[in-house]
Amino acid sequence: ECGRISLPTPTVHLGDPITASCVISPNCSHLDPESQILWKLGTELQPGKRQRRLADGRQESTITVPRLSSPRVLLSCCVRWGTSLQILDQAEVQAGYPPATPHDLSCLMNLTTNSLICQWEPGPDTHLSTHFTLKSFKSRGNCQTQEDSILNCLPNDGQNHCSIPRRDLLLYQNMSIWVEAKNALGTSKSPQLCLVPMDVVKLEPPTLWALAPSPEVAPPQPGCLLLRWEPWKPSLYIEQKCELRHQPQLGEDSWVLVGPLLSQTLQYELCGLLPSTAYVLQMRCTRWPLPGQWSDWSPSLTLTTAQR
Amino acid sequence: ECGRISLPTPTVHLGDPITASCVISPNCSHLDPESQILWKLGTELQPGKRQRRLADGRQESTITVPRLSSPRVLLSCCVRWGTSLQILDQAEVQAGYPPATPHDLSCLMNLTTNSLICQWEPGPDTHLSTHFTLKSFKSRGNCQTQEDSILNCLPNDGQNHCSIPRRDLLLYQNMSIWVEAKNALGTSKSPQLCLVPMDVVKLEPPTLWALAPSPEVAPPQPGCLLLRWEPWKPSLYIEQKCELRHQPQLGEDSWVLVGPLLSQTLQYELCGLLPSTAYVLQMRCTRWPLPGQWSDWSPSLTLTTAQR
Amino acid sequence: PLGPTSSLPQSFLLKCLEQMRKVQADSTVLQERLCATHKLCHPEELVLLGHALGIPQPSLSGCSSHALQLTGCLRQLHNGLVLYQGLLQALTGLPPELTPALETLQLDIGDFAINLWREMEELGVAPAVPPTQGAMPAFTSAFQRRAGGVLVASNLQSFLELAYRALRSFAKP
Repeated sequence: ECGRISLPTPTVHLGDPITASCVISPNCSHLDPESQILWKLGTELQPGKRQRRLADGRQESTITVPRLSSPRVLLSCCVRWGTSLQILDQAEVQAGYPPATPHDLSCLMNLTTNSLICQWEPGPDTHLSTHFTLKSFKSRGNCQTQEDSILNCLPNDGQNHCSIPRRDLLLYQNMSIWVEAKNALGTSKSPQLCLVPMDVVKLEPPTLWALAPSPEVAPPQPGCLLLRWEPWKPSLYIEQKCELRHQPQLGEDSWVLVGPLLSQTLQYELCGLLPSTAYVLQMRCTRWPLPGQWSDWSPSLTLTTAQR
Repeated sequence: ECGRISLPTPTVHLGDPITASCVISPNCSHLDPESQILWKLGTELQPGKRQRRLADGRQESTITVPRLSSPRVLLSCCVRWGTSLQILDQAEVQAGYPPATPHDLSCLMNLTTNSLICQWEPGPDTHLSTHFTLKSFKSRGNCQTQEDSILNCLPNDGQNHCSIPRRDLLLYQNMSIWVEAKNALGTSKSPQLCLVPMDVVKLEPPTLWALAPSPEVAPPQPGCLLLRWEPWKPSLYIEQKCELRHQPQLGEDSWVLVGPLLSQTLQYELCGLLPSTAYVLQMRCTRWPLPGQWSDWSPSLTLTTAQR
Repeated sequence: PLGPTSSLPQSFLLKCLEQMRKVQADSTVLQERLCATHKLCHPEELVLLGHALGIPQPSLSGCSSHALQLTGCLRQLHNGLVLYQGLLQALTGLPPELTPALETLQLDIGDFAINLWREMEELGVAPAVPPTQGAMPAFTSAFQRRAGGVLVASNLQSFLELAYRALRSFAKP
């Protein structure tokens, strides 16, 4: 072993100083044991090192880099050898920040994937490899008492969302959820959410249809439209309310909201519209009267009202 | 246990007969031990069964289905119970064919995935779950002697190709490769290929460019085009020859082939074309003089010849 | 304990009814799969086998319209759910194409039993000792598991149908 760098820690706060030492050993073949040790930071030779001979005859050089200003720095311990500069050892120093507190944690129960999907804001870049873990436990009452072991949900690298599978959930009981961020400089925890999975269920939008006039169905009045809709099939067991919004296809009119509406209607006449005008219609539903999240708006249905 | 069907084999040749027996046990609660056993094939009651009492008092019924004409049949052993027909046991009989010999086995060495990709024709549908395995061993000379253990490459379900990864290959040595097909009615083997992976290397096409006139490059003669091309970067270490083909953009003329050409040319004048005419050009290359497979034709380059 | 004509907290009742509909939907899916893949579409063809296998059917006498009694009905409903958890557990080993449907049903029934028990505790009507599943039938062949699946799913539907009607009547007037 010709040279060995030692660092107090391979990771420091960005902007903090770091002191390193390098010891060169006398029994390194071809090396003049009295050589002067030189330091390179990246590719730049560094001033300001102190060299001394240790009791056992080895040479030790110590250097303090006042301010680490880039997240990745290579420190090299070198000696002159003839006309060339020889690298004997190299160490990577990482500089960054401890993880900020993850915030804006929110969760939705997805009935398609049958999982509770939570997402959060990670906070500013720490320049260090930072791992996020979504943690949770089931609880009675308002999440003060922990009922069972803490569950860890590991997001894929670089992603700020995680899905807790159905088998780890009690859909109608409280659970406490938070995010933990961890890197070499520390750990931080988001505020805890206390929620019941089914109370944050987000449904898929209902399906809207035009109701073709038929013997049983009289044609719509002027300025009216005939519609029907059905909730998203996998949510049939959930009592819901829905909202309809419409606006003329042309022009700048804003949406007009109609609701609350039943989640299923075989025939609905929407009136108060301009005659022989094309309207764009959308609908969304939410679990009700039990709590839930509004679905996205359904794809648009474009219908034209009857003439006067 | 009220009733138990036994079959000589759960899988038979399509078109063959099958004989099954069902034994009903006297200690089946609520069941009259003298009941007449009835058979259903799918949902159809079947005639032609023989029933006898066994020495131990159990009733046994045997039925022979003359010809199984569909690949999957449900046989039910039933008894009358009051006014209803009760199912006591059910067995699924599969009918199909032993695997045909896989044919048209061919392999290409892919330098992008760094694997030997082999594909084959599986032969007619056997109606049975049939598993294909690509087998190979490294060999000296012409694959008569096996050098090391047989390697199994398992294709994804339903796929008729498999990739042997780089770490299992000696790129410049012979290997013997064949496909084995196996289902409940038998096994079959394709003819063996004996090949050297690099001798079936298939390169990616070269890249064709127009050569813009510049101080160093005189503008092309009428009826000529100025081109340059470069081989696919990962194949730079491979000696290659290339071919160019061209045809007028409009009209029905067939391709005109120009070759062999070097795999890399900084400036090439293609003449003998119609003046002020748009031509479509494509190029492909192959390892040469060592054996290899032609690359696909490159994407088209469209250039217009100079006026007279 | 609650009187015979007491009513249930609205929020609990709504969640209870929703869960019942969810379990019924799950069990319909299992029945449809058994019918599609194994042509076992009629539970009435398997009654004899059901008797022979000894598939128990829990009582809901406390929930019947002419003897409606809230505490008794809730306890019987919970006992029934625990029993069906056991029956579904005994069906483990059904073919892979049925596993997702069976697992969803097992999870949802498990959830429902826990919620009901906790609510009964809060209402002060939970028995001192939680019920146990008792002896379960042994399904010794692939066919018996499939037939058992049809019978258990069908019995569960009727069980929940009766319980659903009873609970609706406990809603606040």
